[in-house]
Formats: sequence, structure tokens, C-alpha cells
Amino acid sequence: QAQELKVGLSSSPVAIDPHFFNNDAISALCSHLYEPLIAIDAEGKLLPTLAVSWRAINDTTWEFKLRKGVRFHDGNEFTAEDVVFSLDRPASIANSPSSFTTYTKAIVAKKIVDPYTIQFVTATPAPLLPNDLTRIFIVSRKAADKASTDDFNQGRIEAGSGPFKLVKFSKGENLQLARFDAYWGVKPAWATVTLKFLPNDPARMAALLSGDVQLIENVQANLVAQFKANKDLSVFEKMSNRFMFLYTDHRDRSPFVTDKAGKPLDTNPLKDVRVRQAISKLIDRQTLTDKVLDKLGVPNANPAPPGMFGHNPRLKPEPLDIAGARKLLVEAGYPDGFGITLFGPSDRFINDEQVVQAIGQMLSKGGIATKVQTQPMASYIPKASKKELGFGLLGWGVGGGEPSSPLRGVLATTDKDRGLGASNWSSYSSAKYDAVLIEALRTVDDQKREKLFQDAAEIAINQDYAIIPLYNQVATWAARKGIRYTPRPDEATLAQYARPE
Amino acid sequence: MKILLDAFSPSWVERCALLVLIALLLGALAAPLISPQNPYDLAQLSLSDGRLPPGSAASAGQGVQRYWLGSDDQGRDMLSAILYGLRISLLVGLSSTLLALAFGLSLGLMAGYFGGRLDSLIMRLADIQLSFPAILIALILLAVLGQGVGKIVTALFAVQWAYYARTTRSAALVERRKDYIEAARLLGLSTPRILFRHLLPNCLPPLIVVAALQVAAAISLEATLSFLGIGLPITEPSLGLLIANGFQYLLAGNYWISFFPGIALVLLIVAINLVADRLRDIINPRLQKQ
Amino acid sequence: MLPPDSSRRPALLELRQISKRFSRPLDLAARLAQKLGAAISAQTVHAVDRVSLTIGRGEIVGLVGESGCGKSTLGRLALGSYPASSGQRYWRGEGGTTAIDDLPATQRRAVQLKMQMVFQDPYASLNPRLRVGQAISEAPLVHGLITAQQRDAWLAQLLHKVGLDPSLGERYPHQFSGGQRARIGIARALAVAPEFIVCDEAVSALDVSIQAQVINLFMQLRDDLDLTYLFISHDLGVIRHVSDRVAVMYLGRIVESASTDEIFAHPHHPYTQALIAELPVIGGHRRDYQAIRGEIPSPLHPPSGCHFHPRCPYAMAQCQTLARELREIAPQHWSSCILDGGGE
Amino acid sequence: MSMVQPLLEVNKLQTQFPTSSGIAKAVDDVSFSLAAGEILGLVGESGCGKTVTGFSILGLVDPPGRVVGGQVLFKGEDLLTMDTERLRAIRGNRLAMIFQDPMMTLNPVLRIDTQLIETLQAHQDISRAAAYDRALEALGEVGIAEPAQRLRAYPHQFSGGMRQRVAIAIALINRPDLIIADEPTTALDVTIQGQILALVQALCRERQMSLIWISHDLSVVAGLADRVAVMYAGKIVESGTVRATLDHPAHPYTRGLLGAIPALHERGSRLLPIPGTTPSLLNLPAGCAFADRCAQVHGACALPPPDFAVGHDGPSHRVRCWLNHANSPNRIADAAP
Amino acid sequence: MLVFLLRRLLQSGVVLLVMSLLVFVGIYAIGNPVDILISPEADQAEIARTIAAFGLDQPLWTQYLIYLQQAVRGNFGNSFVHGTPALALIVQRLPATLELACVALILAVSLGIPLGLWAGLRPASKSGRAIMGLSILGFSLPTFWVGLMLIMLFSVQLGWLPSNGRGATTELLGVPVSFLSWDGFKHLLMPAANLALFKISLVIRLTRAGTQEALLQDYVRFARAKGLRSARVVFVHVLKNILIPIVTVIGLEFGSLIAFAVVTESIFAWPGMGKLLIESINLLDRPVVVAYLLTVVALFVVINLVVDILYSLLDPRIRLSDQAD
Ligand SMILES: Nc1ncnc2c1ncn2[C@@H]1O[C@H](COP(=O)(O)OP(=O)(O)OP(=O)(O)O)[C@@H](O)[C@H]1O
Ligand SMILES: Nc1ncnc2c1ncn2[C@@H]1O[C@H](COP(=O)(O)OP(=O)(O)OP(=O)(O)O)[C@@H](O)[C@H]1O
Ligand SMILES: [Mg+2]
Ligand SMILES: [Mg+2]
Repeated sequence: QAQELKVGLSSSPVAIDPHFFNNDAISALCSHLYEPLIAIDAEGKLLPTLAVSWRAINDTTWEFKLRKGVRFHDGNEFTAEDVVFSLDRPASIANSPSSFTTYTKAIVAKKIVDPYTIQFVTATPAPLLPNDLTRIFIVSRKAADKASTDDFNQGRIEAGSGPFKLVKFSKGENLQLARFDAYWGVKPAWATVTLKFLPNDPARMAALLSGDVQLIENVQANLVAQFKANKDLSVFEKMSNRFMFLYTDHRDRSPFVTDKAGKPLDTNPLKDVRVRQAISKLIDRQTLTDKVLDKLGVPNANPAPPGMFGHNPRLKPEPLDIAGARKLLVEAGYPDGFGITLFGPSDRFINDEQVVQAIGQMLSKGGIATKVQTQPMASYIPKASKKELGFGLLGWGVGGGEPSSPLRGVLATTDKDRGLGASNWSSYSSAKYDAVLIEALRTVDDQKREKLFQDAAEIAINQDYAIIPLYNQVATWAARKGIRYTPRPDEATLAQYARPE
Repeated sequence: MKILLDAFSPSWVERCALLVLIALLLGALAAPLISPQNPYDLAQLSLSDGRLPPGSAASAGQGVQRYWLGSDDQGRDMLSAILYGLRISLLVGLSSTLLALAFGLSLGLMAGYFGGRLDSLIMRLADIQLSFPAILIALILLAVLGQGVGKIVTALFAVQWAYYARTTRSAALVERRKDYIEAARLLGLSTPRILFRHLLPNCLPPLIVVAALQVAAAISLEATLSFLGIGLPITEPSLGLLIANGFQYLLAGNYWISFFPGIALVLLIVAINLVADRLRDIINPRLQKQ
Repeated sequence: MLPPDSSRRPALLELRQISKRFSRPLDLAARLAQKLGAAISAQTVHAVDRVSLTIGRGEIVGLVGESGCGKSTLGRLALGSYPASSGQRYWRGEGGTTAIDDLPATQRRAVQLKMQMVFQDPYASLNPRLRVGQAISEAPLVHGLITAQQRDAWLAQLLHKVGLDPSLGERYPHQFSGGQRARIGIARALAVAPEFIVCDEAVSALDVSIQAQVINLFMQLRDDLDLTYLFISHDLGVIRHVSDRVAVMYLGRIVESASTDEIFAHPHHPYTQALIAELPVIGGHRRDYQAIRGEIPSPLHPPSGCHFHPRCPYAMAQCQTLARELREIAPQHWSSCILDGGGE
Repeated sequence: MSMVQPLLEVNKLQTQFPTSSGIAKAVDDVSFSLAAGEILGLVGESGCGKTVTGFSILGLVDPPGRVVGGQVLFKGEDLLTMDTERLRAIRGNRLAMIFQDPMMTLNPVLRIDTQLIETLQAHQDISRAAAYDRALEALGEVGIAEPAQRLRAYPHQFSGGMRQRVAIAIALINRPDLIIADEPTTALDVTIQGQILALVQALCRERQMSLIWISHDLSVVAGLADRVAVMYAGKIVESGTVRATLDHPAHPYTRGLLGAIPALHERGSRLLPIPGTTPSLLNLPAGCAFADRCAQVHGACALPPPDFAVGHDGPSHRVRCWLNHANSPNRIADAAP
Repeated sequence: MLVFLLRRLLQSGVVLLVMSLLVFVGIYAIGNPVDILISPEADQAEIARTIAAFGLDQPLWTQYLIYLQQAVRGNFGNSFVHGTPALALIVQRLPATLELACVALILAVSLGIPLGLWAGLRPASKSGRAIMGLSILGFSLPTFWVGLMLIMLFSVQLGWLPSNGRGATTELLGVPVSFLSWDGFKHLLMPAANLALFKISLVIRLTRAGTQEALLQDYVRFARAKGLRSARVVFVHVLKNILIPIVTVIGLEFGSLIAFAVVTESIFAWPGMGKLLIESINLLDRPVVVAYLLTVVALFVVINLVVDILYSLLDPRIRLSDQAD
């Protein structure tokens, strides 16, 4: 039995309070210590965890059956009261930079039927509640009552039920864990685990090569081939559910759109669907994923990747078609093309800077003189969300097992009251699409809802080219020989998924 | 005593440094003429030529026959990228230094010559600026200003001017007390004339050395900031940015993407430092008396 | 009080009760600290303390005294290089009655131009980056005293006058020896046709053999151009040789003043006596050095009363409190010692 | 020739500095000797090699400067060929030096007592306490009031004159046989200079100590020294007793110097300066270096001048000049092609 | 002394005001931190709520005034990202940075002074020239590049030293330090050396220049004339004098060590406050950036104080109450 595992993570999470900050890296970290009612498995499907089953009693009531015999790290047994406490807790956290109430606010009442049965009542139909609840970790009420985020971070309380107990959390450095021997499920293979925070890519790679850590996430793209060839290492890959696309400005005038000489244009060519289609046709997705991403991408035109609930097989990656693109540009009235600036982040996605430049190359060769600008997320996101950029690269991790979040956030017409289109940087607006989506969001029946999701995606992407889909990232892990990691589409690195061979 | 002699019989190292510096300067100046490719024109690049090792023949790229120093991930000719990068690095280093020199010099001269309130005001400002390490100020300024050549020049200017103001002031204080300034005043010459014709030329020599060293420091600082990801945009990379970008390929064995720009940067900075050092020896007042 | 004017010549420049205090004001932090009770105060040096001096036309007044006693400061006060802390200067050249600093600007500038200075350090007093010809002709050109066409001839003439080869005008100062630089400094001062020149230790840095050449030059120029000098030196031998009249300074005050012959023959003030005792004599005899005792006090904390009393062999109790003004103890002979002419 | 061995005998001393523009012969063929208790005044204008002569004797010439020839016999031993440890043991012990600028000779960051005591301990096996007492005594000897307090002070707390006294105290502390004083009063005021001269004079008399007093001021030497040596361009051009040399100067340069001193002239009269300037020590002519400034120059001056005794004061008054030389210079000059 | 302290404090106060204002304006100009922090799945209401919770809905000057008001009461705000007091976050990271900087300083002094002395005493020798040549290199090579090369060589190629992180720490007087354990020491070595490289060169150059200058001084010649042994001349007379400028410069450079630690910490993943600063800038975590500045300014005040005290100990000519210049 192997004893110790050291892992190099590419992020440096700031908390291990599971309800403080809704952030993928923190959630992945917390998954070692805490469990939700329903988890996501390695195939991206819902996995009964602290709940053993759930069903919709009617349009607005869900009932969950809870697992019996689960003990928290502090020795208390898990019951419905802990669920109520854990669902209430996010709203009580004052300083959250990103609150979990997004997932809990649909619930207007919680009914404890018996210690192992609980019902949730929602105001409107909430078909996605089980998916939302994958995001909420359950903590022991007895342990966590009145506990602050700091208490969690300092390890003063033991409120989790996960496979590992906290030993020490050193912000900016590492998280040390020990196996929880009374865990109800499959016990992890490691007595102790240290998750080291190594955001600097070369440093993380070097740490693996020098044996400082045995497992790392996010292998540097250009090293994947080399790592695969290295007999001391094994590489694990999985198509991630991070969907990459270009948002295109649908407004009448767009910043950074010029004629070839650099003079601002009065009309926005991107408004014309033929231009958007032409752009899509100019992009050689295969070269992009093969060369620029070192195969860490799979061309994809669908927010829900194959295998995911809501995947639409009719949405296919646009093949490269320069002649077709030219034709479309001529039809749209831009026989000589035009000038545009393509924006992108420089520190967020796999090879993001290179991807943006490569797309710039491809568009330029197709007659659209493209300038490229990349910047750190810190300035990119605020500018993009103020719609100051117009045309840029974005990625969306489609979590929770179905594609509602991008469909709702990126493509729906911006509507504050309904909470739609919060990230619609394209300013795309289609009544037809909105109608289908809204219908989907309140359809509890799974089959019907899946069909509606597929239709919505088809309208926005296949017909309107509202965004230009590119590819899905491939998530990678590399380990020293002798360790196997089961890769996950949500890119999370979980020590319990690593096993000695 | 030994230095005294050395200064007059330059060693081969310094002579080499001078030659290297001149070569680099010429290369940077003539970059658009001599480099096989315009690395900033995306249309000239070819992804299929990405990451070719030095000496590879080009398959599709325009203008380039052979990537003598290899190519980067975008199929950019490294030689061209280095020449252009050199240009940007030098542009940033020189222009920020010159701006700061001109500004700091004027303030320092006035502070030193007039003294009093003006002096206190300027010097307190400079003190405040100098009480904070350059990299921090640049870091925060750049975080505020965003990326771009103009912005980094501004940031580097902001961290340098006080240095010159200070140096000039102390030189001006020394010179001002010298009798020739008093003689000029007694001869009824106007203040601007005294400042610029008498004081300035005599305060300049130490500043030139400082400035030469500062150019190197500014280039290095720019490279560092770019490395930290807050200097220049990726599309017009300076040497520092080329290094930073290429570094991830080092482990993969594509050493040339980072290594050659690194060598160029190190050569440039070492050459500037050596030449400036020698310059210092040459205009060292102690040696001048002879 | 009358300014000590022992010359029978018409006055050219008159200094009346002129003082110079150097002090460094406290900055904000220091003032705060003072408020908080720290024992901090601005330090003040009385470099020149209520000195009156009249210099006659064509006269050479020698100013002697030890280092730091305020000779240079007095010289610069006379020239107006330093603003006086109190007191006035009068230019009597054209019978002026207004203090120089109260004159209208153009007139004041004209008067100022008539007063020039020759400096001690032949290295620091020339701008190393100007050719000497430029340095000399710059001011006359600026002031329109000569035209650009006249310049070369004019320069040649001037250089010749100070004993330099006119061809040397194109050289830089560092290409000259000390003695030549001193001549260049003199030429530069003469370029604007001054009437009054302050020579601040103008020959002190030179070797004896060169010093003699320059002293001769000074004397000859005075005769040729009818110049007036304030000749500052700590070298009594030089002072005795060149001056018509000597003023002896001690810690910011003139303690004795008389014609040269008179003061060397009958020094009154004990300090003057001590100085003159040190006057070099080469009689080929070994002599026994008998020195004045004590150190020169710091001008920051000058002794009370007569500044000289701690070192004075004749000091009396009174001397510690009483600082006496100069008074005429013999015709044209002024002294501030209490012994001269008894107590008040 | 005196019967007793002189305390110091310098023979044909030569010191040179290589520079980029040639070799500077700072000291060239300098010879003199000094008996115990004697005071020698070494005079000459700036740059004529006085200081370098002093440094050469003590072996303190900075590289690349080098003593290239001659002998310095101190009590019969040649200091130039001595091994460094032995030389060090003599330096500061039997043979001490005082420098020109009192502001610079004391180490500004060390206390006076440290600087005195280390000098003692470098040469004697002496306890700190004993050394302290000696230091106290030494300060008292040079006329510093409240020496116990002053010992704990730093140099900057002293005036120039007092610093020079401290330097003298350090030089004297091992009771040396000879002190070389390099213009120790030049930087001081007249009244303070008088004090120092009085002190040195008294000490020499008391202790029968020899002294080489370097100065550019003939009048100081005239009052202090027994004998005087006049240097010009690295050579001694005239030497002898003070009286003989100054009353009957034989070398035109000595005469010129005397003629240039204002104090020796009637007030306001024209001084009699030496024309021209002091020569550079690079590329000196083979003949007399003073020739181009000399009023009495003649053909022979192109040849190396002879060194001979003029009769005024027995054999000790020597001059290096063709003028008045027994062998008619003109004849030699004529003989030369 | 008092004046000096007051002057420093006034000056630091101004620095702090200016810099904090800059940070406020700057971060305001870059954008809204909530945009970056908030989950993409959040809707507009959620975003608005978070913005209001951080007080970012107020006009900038109100935000600044509120901040000042709070700061006067000793509350320097909570980190947007961490949710905990920003100052505490920085102070937590302080020991790591200080340890790094101190070790680098010790390296710089213990290597720089002897080498500089040697080069100064024998400027013409082969070794002297070699030292100077190397110091020029050390002076010129950009820190980050050297850091990367060190990792390549010692971690990747040779595998001798760990490439990143702080390793095991031991408590010393309640402060966690690395250098006491072998593992910690191994982790410390490379970043400290990297950080020190520039300073070593600087100290070498300063020492050499100082030595050569001192050797020309009369007091050194006088010391030799006194018959002192050369060891005493060099190690007492020369060294004590050149220590004065060296101490001053080193003291000031200590500040820049802390600043440059930003780079080194980023490269070696050293969990110091410099790394936190970069992270905070990247997340627009304004309170932490301001708290960092506050800490650094406070550190500088202390460092300058220490330098001035040392200076006055070393140089008897200086009294602390002396003037500003
Ligand atoms: N600019 C100044 N600021 C402050 N103090 C000054 C200044 N100039 C002169 N002093 C002080 O005034 C006093 C008189 O100085 P001054 O230069 O006039 O003396 P001096 O007699 O010319 O001395 P020396 O013979 O050394 O030239 C000195 O104590 C000096 O320290
Ligand atoms: N380190 C050196 N390198 C080159 N030349 C030197 C050096 N030291 C002295 N000299 C030369 O040696 C000559 C004699 O110098 P020295 O210091 O002995 O003159 P001095 O008679 O003491 O003059 P002063 O009266 O100015 O002190 C000078 O002309 C000088 O140029
Ligand atoms: Mg003066
Ligand atoms: Mg000398």
C-alpha cells in the first residue's frame, strides 16, 4: 500500500471553506474533504453520493433520499439536518467574492421528512436543481455551526465527510491531507496527500521531472508528447468540458473594426451572419488543435460535448473552406475584407496567446486583416464584460452535467430580471432562441429538456453563428510511473482518483 | 594607480563589448531591412513551420528560406523576432532613459542651482520616488496603465527621473560652488545662459555614465516586467517577452525559442554595462586631472 | 560710527555696517521635533559681523586673517555675490549716494559689472568645457562691449596684456599650467573693463616663482588701468608687499586697520602683533618659534566679548564681555583692542 | 667626511613612475646624509619630488611607482634591500613620517587611542594598559590639554592643528631616531603653524632627534633647519648649511627662489620672478633641467651639470651647476661637437 | 534622531497616500474585481449584490475616503478574494519574504566583501580581473533569466535542489523559518542565491571601488608608515572605512531585495508576500495591494532606521540629528 502522494496543482486556491468562494479550483480542493449530495463522476454524469436517490414529486418539489451510516470527520453522523444547514450556510457568508447562493436560491422551503429524507420546494419548476446541488458541499452542522471561513481554513473544525481529513492548509503553498479511515466509500490509496500549489507552468513541470511531486495537472501542451515518450512518466488525458469559442459583436457599431487602412467602419461587418460564417470557415480547427494546442484540443461546435446531456450531434465543427469564406465575404459586401482586432486572455486557457495569434494568422490569410491583442485575465475580463472589446476568445467550463450555463449566460438576450445573458459579450439577441431556452429551463422532463437544449444550440450556433465555436480543451495529468490517474472532464485533480498501479 | 593605466589601454574585453554593442545597435536599427521576415505581420507567418530547430529550411513561410535560429510556435523566424525584439527593447530602454534624463536633468539643475524651496520640493518628490524600489513602482504603474510600448516607457520613465534629478542636483551643487559659476554671475551673464552653457555641460559627464547604465537597467527591468506578464503585448515582443514565451518550450527541448533571445538580451546588457563602465573610467575626474 | 577710511583718495566703494549670517533653516520635521521638545535649533554662523570699510579709487586694500575668519565672505559681500544680512554698499564711483542694492536694475547691473573677482583656485575658477578665448570674450559679447568682428583682435590684445600668447585662446583650461590659468582668470575679469577687483587668495595656490610673476602682473595692471583691489590673503608677506592699506580680520570682525607701513611698524592689536611675529624673515638665522596659544575658535560658537580674548596674552576681565568697535588710535590707524586708548 | 657614521645616508636615489605618456623621473640621483640630531630642510616647488623622496626612504611609494636605484642607509642598513618584515619593524619605530594634510592622515573612523596604541603594539610587546599610559603621555607631550579625555575622541572632533599634533604624537610615540615631516604646516594657519614649529623644534632639541623637514617655503626652513637641500625637477640642485646656502646661494634657481619671495623685497617694488614654469618630469633634458628658465644659461647647460662643493662653508655646501664650476664650462661646451 | 524619525514618517506617510491613491484609481481603471472573481454561472443580481457587498458601487472617492477612515482606526480592509483582513494576509507571508531577503543579504555580504576586497587589493591580478568580470555578468544578467537557468540546471538537469516551494519550516521564536532544517535549507538555497546574485555583484563593485579609493588615502599610507602589519591595515583601516558606504547601500538595497523578491518568488513559487502581490494584482484584490504597500513602507522605515543607526555607529562623523542631505 502506497503511503504518500504529492500533487502539483496549477492553481493556488485561497480557501477551503466549501461555501465561501464559488470557484472551480477551490471546489476541486474541497472535494477531498467534503462531499455534495450528488457528485459528478469521471464521465461527467451525476453520481449519487450523500444522496442515494432523488426524484421530482411534482413540478416544484424534489425529494432526496440520503445515505445512511455516513460519518463526518468529527465523528457525528450525517442526517438531513446537516443538509439543511449546508444549504443555508452560503447565504450567511458576508464577504464571498462569488457566492454559492446561485445554486441554492431556487429553494424556497426545505422539509425534513425523516433523518434520511428531505424535500426541497421551489417557487418555479427547477429541473436543474440536482445539477446545481452538485456544487454544494455538505458540512456537519454540529461542527460547523457558527464557524467562520477562517475556522475552516485553519483546520479548527472537522466538518467534512470526504475521503480525506485536513492536516494543514498553508495558503499559497500547499494543502496537507490524511486518509479518513471511517470513510463510507472506497478508501483512497494514500495515507497522506500533499497538494502543492504550483501555478508557474515550468516550475510545475520541473517539480514532476525532478520527482518533487508524483502527479501534476495541466501538463504544458508542448511537453505532452515528450512526457508520453518518457518511460518514467505516464500521461492521462480527457476531453474537458471546457468549450472554447469566439464571441462576435452583433451591435451596429463595434470598436476595433476598421477598413483595411485602419479607418473605423460605420457599419459593423460582424453583424452580418455571412461574415461570421466566413470567419468560421477561415479557421482551420484541425491545425489549431493539432499544432497550436499540441493535440490538447478537440474541434467541437457544441456547448455540450459528446456524451453530455444535451449534446446535439447535428452541430459539427465547420470545416476549413477558404474559397467558401471568400465567397461569403464578397456576398456580404467585403470583397477586400476588413480590419479587426482579436482579443484574448494571456494567462487563462491552454496556449491561449498562441491560439489567438494563430487564428489571427488564419483570418489574415483569408483577407480579414487581423491584429491580435492579449492581456491578463485581470484586465481582459472586466473590459470584455463592459463590451469594450467586441471580438475575442472565451472558454466556458460546462459543469453540472448539462449545458444550461453557457446557453443561459453566453447566448441568451441580456435580461437582468431573469438573470439571463450575464456573459453575453456578443450582444446576440434572438427571440426564437430565448423562447426555446426559457422553455428548456423550466421543463422537468429530461427527454423534453434535452431536445429543447439541442434545438437552442442549433439556432444560436448552426443558424445564427452567434458565437464561433472552436474546440474543447483536453485536460491532462501526468504522473510518475506506477501511479494511475482517472482523468475527469471537469479538469479537477482529486487525489482519491489517483491509485498506485 | 593601476586603473589609471588601464583606462588608457583598453582591454580586449571592452573593445569586444563596444563592437558587440555597435553590431546590436545596427542590427536593431536595420531590423526591417535585414530581417528575413516581418515577425509582426501575422499574414507572413506559417503555422506549419512552427517550432523548427535552427537551420531548418522553410516550407511555406514567405520571405524566409531558412530559419537560422529556428522558429517559434507561430512559425515566426527567431532571427527576425530577435532583431525586432532588440529594436523594441532598445526603443523602450533608450526612450524611457532619454525622457527621464531630460526631465530629471532639468529639475535637478534647477534644484541645484536655485536651491531653497524649489530644491526642497523637487528633492522631497524625488526622495519619495526613490524610497520605493523601481520594480514595485513599475509593477503597480503598469498594472494600472495596462500593456503597451508607450505605457512601459511611461512606467520606466516614472521610475527613473528621480534618479537623474538627484544625480544632477548633487553634481550641480558641486559645480555651482565652483568659482567659474560665480565668475559667470559676476560677469552679468543671464541665468539661463549660466544654467545651460556653464552648469549643464559640467554636470553632464557623470550623468551620461549613469544614463548608459540605466539603459541597461531599463531594458532588464522591461524584460522582467514582461516576464511577469505585465509589460508588453505578445504580438510585438521585446527580448524579455520572447524569453518568457519561449521558456515553456525549454523543457520540451525547443531551447532556441528562449535561449537565443536570452543570449541577445544578456549580450546587449553586458555590452552596455561594460561600455558604460569604461566610459566612467574615461571621464573619471580623478583620471582627468592628469 | 565712521568707516575706517585711512586713505586720502576719493572713495570708490563703501561698505557700511555690513553683516552676513549663514543659517540653515529647519525643515518641517525638525520644527515638529522642536515642538516636541527636542533640543534643536537652526545653526547660525556670523561669517561677517558689522564690518565697515571704505576703499579708495586706485587703492589696494589688503585683507588678512586666519582661515574661516570671513575674508572671502566679506569679499563676496563687497561684490554683491552674497546678499548682505544687514548693512549697505555704496558705489561712490560716480558720486552715488544710493545704496547699490537700491539702484534701478539697469544701473545696478552696470555698477556690478565694474566689480569683478579673481579667484584662488586656478582649476575650479575656469569652466573646463569652454575654450579660454570663449570664456574670456563671452561676457563682453553678451553685453555688447565688443562685436563679433572685433573679438579676435580684442582677445589677442587682452591676452597679451596678461602675458599670454594670443594663440592660446583656442585651448582648453586643462592644457595650461597653474600660473597661466591665473592669468586667464585675470583676463576674464578684465574683459568687462572693471574698476574694482576682489582678489581672493589669487596667488596662494601658486608656487613662489610663479606667484611673483602674478603679483607683478597685478601691480602693473593697476598702474596701467587704474584699478582698485581688495586683496585677500592669509600670507602676510604678500599682503605687505602689495597693499597700500591693511585690514586684519578675526572671526568676522575687522580688528585693526591702518596703512601698510604703519601696521607693520606699529601693530596695536595683540592679534595683529602675533601675526606679524610670524612674518617670515630669512636672515640665515635659526630662530626660536614662540607661538600664540590656543586654537582658532569655531565661528558657530564664537567667544563672548572680544573674540580674541581666550588666546590673548593681555586679556583682562573686561575683554570677556566687551566687544569694542574700531576706533582711531592714531591718525588713520584703527584698532578695536581695549588696550589701545584705554577703557571707555 | 665625518668620522661617525651618519644616521641616514641617501645615495643616488632614483624613483620613477611609469605613465602612459612616458616615465616620470620623480626622484633622480638624489644623495644626502644626515647626522643624529640634525635638521635638514628639503625645499622646492610643487612637484619637484620632495614627497616622493620621503616616501622612497620609507618604502611607501605606490605601485606602479618604483625605486629603481640607489641606497638608503639607515644606521648602515640599506632600507631598499631589506626584507619587508624588517622594514616594517623599523617604520614607525626608528623612522617615522608626518604627512602634509592633517585632515587626511588620521583614520576618520578610528578613535585616537586606537591609532596611538596600535602604533605601539606594532613594535613592542606591550600590554594595552601600558600602551594606554604611553599614549596618554604622548598626547601630553605634544601639548594637548586634557589628554585622557581627548584620547577617546575621533579625529573629526579635533581642529587641524590638533590633528597635526596627534599625528606628531603618533610619529613620536616609539621615540624614533628620525622623523620625516612632509610639509606638516602647509595646510595650517599662520598662528597654528607657529605652534607646530615651536613644538617640533623643542622636541628635536630635547631628544636629539633628527628631522627632515620638507617644505616649499624657504623662510620656514631658514628658521628651523641646520642644513637645507633645494630640489628642482627631481634633483637636489644645491645643499649646505642654511646660513651658507641662503646667504650665498650658488645655484641660479636658489637665487631665483629668494628673489621671488615678497617678504624679502621692498614693499610695492617689482619682484624678480623666475621666468617660465616648472617642467614636467617626463622627458627631462639630459642637461640641466633649469636651463630654459635660467638667466645665466650657456652652452654647457646642455650637458649634465656637475655636482661640486662651493667654497663658502667647507665641503658641505654643494651645488649642481656649470656656473662657477672649476672646469671652465665654456671649454667643455666648446669641446662638445 | 527624533528629527530623522519624524522626517521618515512624514515621508512615508506621503508615499503611502500617493501610492494608495494610485492603486485605488488604477484598479478602478482596470476594472471591477467582481468580474473576475464571480462564477460565470452567476446572474446579474448576484453580481450586483457582490459589488455592493464590496462597496464597489460607491463613487471612487467615497471608496477612498471610507478606506482612509477605516485605516485610521486600524482597519485596512478585507481581501476581496480571501475574505480575511488584508494586512493579516500580508503579515502572514512576511516571514517567508524576510527570510529570503535576509539570506540573500547575508550571501551578498559574506561573498561580496571578501571578493571585492581581494579585487581591490589586486586589481591587476588574474583573479582580481576574473572577479570583476564575473561581477559585471552578475550585474547584467536579468534576475528572472538566471532564476530560470538555475532551475533548469540544478533541478531539472542535475536534480540536486528542489525547484520550488519553501519546504519544511521550523518555528524559531514563533516565526516559521526554513534554514534550520535540511529540507528547508535546500529549498531556500536557490531562490536566495538568485536574489542575491545582483547584490553580490553590487557589493563586490562597491567594495573594490572603496578599497581602491581608500588605498590612495593618506591615512592608509600613514598606517603603513606607522609600521602596522598589512593585515591590520587592510582589515581595520581600510575595511572600517569602506564599510560605511557599503552599509548604506546594502541597507537601501535591502528594500530592493524585498521588492525584487516579487520576481524570485514568482519563479520559485516561494510563498512570500511578493507572490501574493502578483496574485492580488492579477485578481484586482485592491485591499491586499494597499496592505502590501503599507507593509513595505513600514519595513522601509525600519530598515532606514537601522541603517542610519549602523551608519552612525560606523562613522563617528555622522550624528543622526543631522540634516536631510
Ligand atoms: N555658503 C556658506 N554657508 C554657510 N557657511 C558659510 C558659507 N560660506 C562661508 N561660511 C562660513 O563663514 C565663515 C567665514 O568663511 P570665509 O570663507 O569667508 O572665510 P575665509 O576667511 O575666506 O577663510 P579661508 O581662508 O579658509 O578662505 C566660515 O566659518 C564658513 O564656515
Ligand atoms: N603615483 C604617481 N604616478 C605618476 N606620477 C607621480 C605619482 N606620484 C608622484 N608623481 C610625480 O612625481 C613628481 C613629484 O611628486 P611629489 O609629490 O614628490 O612632489 P612634491 O615636491 O612633494 O610636490 P608638492 O609640493 O606639490 O607636494 C610629480 O611631478 C608627480 O607628477
Ligand atoms: Mg576664503
Ligand atoms: Mg608633496
